Amino acid sequence: MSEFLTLVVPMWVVFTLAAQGTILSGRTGVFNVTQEGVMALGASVGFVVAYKMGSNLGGLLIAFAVGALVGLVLTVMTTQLRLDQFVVGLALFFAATGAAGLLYREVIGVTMTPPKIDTLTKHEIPLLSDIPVIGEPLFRQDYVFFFVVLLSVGLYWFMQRTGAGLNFRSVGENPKAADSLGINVNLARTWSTIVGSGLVAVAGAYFPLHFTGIYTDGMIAGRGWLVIALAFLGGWRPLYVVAGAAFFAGMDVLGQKAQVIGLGVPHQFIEMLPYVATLLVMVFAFRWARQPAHLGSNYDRESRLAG
Amino acid sequence: MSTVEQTPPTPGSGGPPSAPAPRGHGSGAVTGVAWTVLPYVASVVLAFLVGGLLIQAMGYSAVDALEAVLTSSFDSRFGMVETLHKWVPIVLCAYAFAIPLATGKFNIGAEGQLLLGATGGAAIGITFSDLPAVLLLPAMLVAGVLAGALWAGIAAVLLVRFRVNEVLSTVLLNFVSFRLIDWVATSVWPDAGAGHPATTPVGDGARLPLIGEAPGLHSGVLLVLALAVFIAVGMRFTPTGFEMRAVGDNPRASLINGVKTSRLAGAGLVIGGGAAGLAGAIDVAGVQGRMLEGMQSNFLILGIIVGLMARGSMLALPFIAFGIAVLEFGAGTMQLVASVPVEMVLVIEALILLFLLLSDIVRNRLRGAA
Amino acid sequence: MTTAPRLEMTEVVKTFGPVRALDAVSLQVGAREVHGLLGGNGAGKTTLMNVLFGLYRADSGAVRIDGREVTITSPRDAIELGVGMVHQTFLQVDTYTVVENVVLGTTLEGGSHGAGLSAARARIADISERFGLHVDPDAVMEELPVGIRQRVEIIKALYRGASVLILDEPTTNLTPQEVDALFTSLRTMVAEGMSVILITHKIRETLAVCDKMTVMRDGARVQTLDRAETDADHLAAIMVGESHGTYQAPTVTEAVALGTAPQGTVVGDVPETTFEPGVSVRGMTVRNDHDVELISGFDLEVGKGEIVGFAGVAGNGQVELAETLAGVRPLQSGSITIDDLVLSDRATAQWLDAGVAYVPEDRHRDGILPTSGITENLLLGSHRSARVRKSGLIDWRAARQRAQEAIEKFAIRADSPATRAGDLSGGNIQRVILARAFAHRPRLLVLHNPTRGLDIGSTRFVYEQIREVTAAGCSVVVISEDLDEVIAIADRVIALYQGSQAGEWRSDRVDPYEIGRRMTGLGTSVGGAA
Amino acid sequence: GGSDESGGGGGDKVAGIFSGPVTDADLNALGLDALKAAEKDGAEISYAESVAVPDIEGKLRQYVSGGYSVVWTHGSQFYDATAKVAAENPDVNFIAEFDGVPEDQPENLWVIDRNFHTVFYPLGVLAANLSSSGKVGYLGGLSLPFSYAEVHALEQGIEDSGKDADLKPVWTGDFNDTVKATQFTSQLLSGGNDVIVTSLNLGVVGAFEAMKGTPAGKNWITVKYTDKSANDPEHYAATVLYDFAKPLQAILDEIEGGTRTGVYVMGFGKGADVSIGDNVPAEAKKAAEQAVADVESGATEVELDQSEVK
Ligand SMILES: Nc1ncnc2c1ncn2[C@@H]1O[C@H](COP(=O)(O)OP(=O)(O)OP(=O)(O)O)[C@@H](O)[C@H]1O
Ligand SMILES: Nc1ncnc2c1ncn2[C@@H]1O[C@H](COP(=O)(O)OP(=O)(O)OP(=O)(O)O)[C@@H](O)[C@H]1O
Ligand SMILES: [Mg+2]
Ligand SMILES: [Mg+2]
Repeated sequence: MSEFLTLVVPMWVVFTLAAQGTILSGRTGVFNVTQEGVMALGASVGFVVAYKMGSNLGGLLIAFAVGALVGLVLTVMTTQLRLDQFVVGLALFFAATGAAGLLYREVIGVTMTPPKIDTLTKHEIPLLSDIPVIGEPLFRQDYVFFFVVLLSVGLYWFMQRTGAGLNFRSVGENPKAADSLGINVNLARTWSTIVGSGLVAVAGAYFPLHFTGIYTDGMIAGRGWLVIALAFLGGWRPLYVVAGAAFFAGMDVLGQKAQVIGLGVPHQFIEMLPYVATLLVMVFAFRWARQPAHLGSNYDRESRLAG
Repeated sequence: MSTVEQTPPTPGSGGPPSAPAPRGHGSGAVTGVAWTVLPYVASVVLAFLVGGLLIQAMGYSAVDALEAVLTSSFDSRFGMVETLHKWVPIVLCAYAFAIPLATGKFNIGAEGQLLLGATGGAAIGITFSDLPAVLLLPAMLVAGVLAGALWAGIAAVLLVRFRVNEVLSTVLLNFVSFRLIDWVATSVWPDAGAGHPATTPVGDGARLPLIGEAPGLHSGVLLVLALAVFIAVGMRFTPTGFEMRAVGDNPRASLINGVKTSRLAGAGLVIGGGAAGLAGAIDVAGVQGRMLEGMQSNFLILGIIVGLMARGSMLALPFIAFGIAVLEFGAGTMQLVASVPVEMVLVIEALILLFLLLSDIVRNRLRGAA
Repeated sequence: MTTAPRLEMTEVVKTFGPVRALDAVSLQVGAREVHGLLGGNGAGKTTLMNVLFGLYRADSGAVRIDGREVTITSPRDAIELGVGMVHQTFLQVDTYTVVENVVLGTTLEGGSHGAGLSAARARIADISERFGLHVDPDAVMEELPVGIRQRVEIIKALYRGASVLILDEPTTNLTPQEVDALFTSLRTMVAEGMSVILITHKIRETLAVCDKMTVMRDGARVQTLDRAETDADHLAAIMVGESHGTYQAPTVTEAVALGTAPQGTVVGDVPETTFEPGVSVRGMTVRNDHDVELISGFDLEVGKGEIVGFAGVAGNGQVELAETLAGVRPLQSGSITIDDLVLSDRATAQWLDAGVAYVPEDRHRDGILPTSGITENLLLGSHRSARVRKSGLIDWRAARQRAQEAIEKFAIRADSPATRAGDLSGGNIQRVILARAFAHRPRLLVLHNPTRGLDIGSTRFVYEQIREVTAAGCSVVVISEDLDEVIAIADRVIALYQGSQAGEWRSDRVDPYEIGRRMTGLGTSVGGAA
Repeated sequence: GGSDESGGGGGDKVAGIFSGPVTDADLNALGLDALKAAEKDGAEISYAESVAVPDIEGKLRQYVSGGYSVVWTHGSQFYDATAKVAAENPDVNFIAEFDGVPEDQPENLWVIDRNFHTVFYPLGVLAANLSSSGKVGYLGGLSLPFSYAEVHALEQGIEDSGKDADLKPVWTGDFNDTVKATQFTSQLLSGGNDVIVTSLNLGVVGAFEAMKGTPAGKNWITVKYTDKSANDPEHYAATVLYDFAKPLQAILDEIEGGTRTGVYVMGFGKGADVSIGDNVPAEAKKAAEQAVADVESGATEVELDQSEVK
């Protein structure tokens, strides 16, 4: 069990981080579909900076900044110019994917051995890490893990428990109503998209910084798209996302475990399990899988059609 | 954002994301066409300008690179054949995206549908490899269409019956399909010598006839050309095509006026899946001669780009797809002659798309000022 | 020192592209004053108020509050200056509770749970008490009827300490009793020192509650009058203006607006209908979207050429009734027949084929394809019929031709048949929908709030069209929250309360107050209750 | 160009087509190395990287129409297309890779047989000797016939070693997915496998990452293609080394000499080698080296078994 948790936690970190970033902007109505690209860019930037500066924290922070920049472009294009969110998002996805590869190639170039960085070190929380079963996997972790835990709780607190969160959520539910009460719709959308996109990039940076120590093209391998699925699965709510991410990561690890143990089933079918299971869960998820009413639609104060 | 009771609301508002192609202001068809084409031309020019600057800044020759991108499709028979062979899956995957989009649904699953179509086609082509072409070829193309449609049908059922968001289901089904075809290519009909997950070759009767001397153009291109006309007419002039656009515009108003909206939304996905499945089957019959892993290439993304650029016009779509096929083929040459990384083309495509969006704003300003 | 008026707007100009919505409009509202803002559709009333509330940015012009010039660039500015607005369409978060909606946008001490909201609850209770606006603070918005949601909107403004309260057509959905209650609240407010701006199309209401009134037409102010120096006829004349020809005695249309529709008494026994039998509803049972059985065992006969009107407060099953009669919503049990043709259990398209036409209440949401042209909008619904097709394909040339004819016949203000429906004004959208409905040559016409928000001219036009189809033998069901309208045009009036018939009257013998009681569930039903 | 025409490829226009990026420090980097060696010998070179299997025919034709005299596709997944295009272009020389001996080999096509199973055999012996748990993991990418052959050869090696060890093969589904490789390696380790034989490209870096922090001297990892001991000398056990410059050079020479078709079988001394890390216990090292010698001398015959691994 402890081993299982240890294996699950890293992928949980990735999924949670990226999905929290996604729902953050989603709750204000910005439907971000750039994840696959922004995570790749985050991985590339995170690695390149960590390698050149010799600082993993630097890599994470700059990755955040670059992701935030993509978020800024997305939000300017959609809130100021009111271009379609989905189309702009896809365009940015292409651009970010291209930029990720270009950056690595320009800075690192062709090398015989891929340059490698030291991955994040684990920190131990005294006492707690001695708890049987969960102590080792949950309390001996790198700081990104602890950050994600705090972030998730913080987001929950902010969205569900504070007045600011009440105002914040209303932007995605009925922007016109929010606007008419003096809530700055564009501001909320802008900052949530910038921060959210930054978080997505950090999730990408976690790949070289935690898993591999190197950057490779295509290392996100479609997980960015899964993040979008996860946001829906989690009903765009922080704590549900935490659970959903655990489900995704858990199924992933279980699939591998099944192969290692050897079930006599072709391994491809075992690898399908997480996706099939998610689809099955979604069949029953309509109870909680509600999405913000104005997810994906732009707000134009003076338009009579919108809202 | 309007929603139908039967189906969950889709992100990206009720309607297709982009405004429909601009109408000529009653000032004749010529200006109408000009208004439609102009933004595309301007966007492409701007994208190349910005892309060229980037290439130059990275220390390559922008002139060589862009020349390669633009001319390589046209300066040899081979280039044209390759471009058209790429055009087929791009245009079909664009339909796979654009047809469901007409009803307001986002099909992100063309990859999986294409792979299943290829598998279905290959299954027939391998199992009945001795049949003559008159029987085998149509059978395998039909099998491809059905397999793709069936795969999209899963998402359609999940959507219509269980209200599972189609973005989510089609994305997930892509991942499932990768595993499924890997199994088919390595365990069901594996080709031991292929060095790659690939099925054994399909029978000779399952190969599309080639036109002209080698490298020949496969006749699937003509088939798709005919299909393009059929779809353009169908969407504009048939009641079902009209209903699809109506549902995309306002599902509730359509429902109230007798359109079976959720069934239609499901049908849109299934038809789109069929188109992608056909792309797979044609690729097997015309190009690869077998189903192999990776044959979906980046057609999903290209199909989405094209589908979005077409802004609901099934007439414009094949032309845009051709433009993108030229870019994609040119990208390889660009790498060859100017050593510019292929990623550059992704960036240029993104730029075209963004400039195209921005052209809407410019046009609206112009219209407002007029 | 002379005291400046509470609010002063001078020479406000606002254009939308080529449309000059406000053409140097000025407005003065004093303290302790209910100021009526009147005018036809598109006169610019809402636009003027949206400028005041910071939702629209004026091209030029000035706003002074208590004599001090102010700049209002967003609702936040307006709220801080004590301006509150109740919008024509409610601006509420459906999934939030009443109290959450009320506190939205304010700074909450102590979070959005428990402690933070309890202060707000107390404040809401206090406001409710003072102005007679009672609500359950913990009810979820989407489950509340329109009348209550209206109150929440007012409470929202008062909660923010509004000293100038704008109400944009607040009475359209209210029963006479509720209108009276609202007006009492408004008088209390001005008595406490507030100023109220009331936008309405109804002259009776204006005269009942306003101290002063400003009439607008085509983006300009026509005149500002004192209550004392005007009467209904005079006001109506100013509102209709020269553009509608010389002033004539009020027709039934104007009578509705004037609130002078004939009044009668409740009849115990509704006489057997004198119409030839047409539509017959037997034991109809219907569920709402939440699967709650809202209408059960409903019987109804509508004769050929008869107009049956349903009066009721929104949320009493109107939508369900309308949609079921129109074949959009399936019946749980029971039957609907037209001339012995059983329609229940059939697909909507077949209802349309059988001549059922439906004019839904929510034009934008249910009525039109906003990004499609008028041609496409008129085709919708009949697009499968052989009439519109040539060798199997849709004949667009003919469709455009028909659209052009409809534009002329229904006086739709549009450049061409290609004009996008979403770009049309509300009244013109309604004309498009009516044109579509009448093109069906209907045998059953279901109209839900057919004239809501329409000006006198448009309303008259709608009534004329209804008359025309009834003359041709069409059965008509009008479901409206506007009691005056129902009384004015229906042959029979039925009060709808919680999905059942709470009373039935012949329209020449009704007492609006009695209907008002019945539609709010007061008193036992007499006569036709099911 | 080179001044003397002695070396292979002098004056030729040689193109290489690679399946992945040449920055992978692995299979594709080896391909570029081989081309660079040919360039030193006077050839004009060009290459295309990250070419997907569906695009290979187009790419081949592009080089043919670009006037290249020798076109080399690096990776057996390209064999079919290469043979097809070769048959259509009899004037151009082609080099393709294949696992085994192909049928209907065109007159103008050279084949490089990479012979993986033979080279993996000694790793089986080594792994059996290194494992204290008796559990050896094989971490592959795609479950392809050549990977199956590797697994069977490993099993044969384990068997011949006389030790009692089980081989557990798993597949990440992608030779370059570093993240999956990390996860699977962790899984294998936590399943008690203490020797991990990898057959990956870039993915192997992830496998190394997963070894980090586990007991040294107990857990071991072997790699393929290039020496990656620098990643983690403590756990590094061995490399199946490949050098494609050798076959390329030899074939270019043959083409120069007029022989336009043939099969170059790689093996010990012919572009393939097994290199064993310094930390490996002497006994195990000796057993593995003996196995290499036996294969080389012909004393041991490694069976080519491409049947599916269940
Ligand atoms: N957001 C907008 N975009 C474009 N035009 C607008 C917009 N809002 C109002 N207008 C135009 O401004 C004019 C005034 O409209 P407004 O809504 O103020 O009228 P109104 O007097 O409130 O009418 P009604 O009684 O129908 O509510 C109309 O011509 C309308 O088309
Ligand atoms: N959102 C909008 N975008 C663009 N143009 C608009 C918009 N809203 C209104 N218009 C334009 O303004 C014109 C007037 O609209 P408005 O709603 O004021 O009409 P109106 O005078 O109120 O007519 P009606 O009495 O039928 O409501 C419309 O014909 C339309 O072309
Ligand atoms: Mg209007
Ligand atoms: Mg108004």
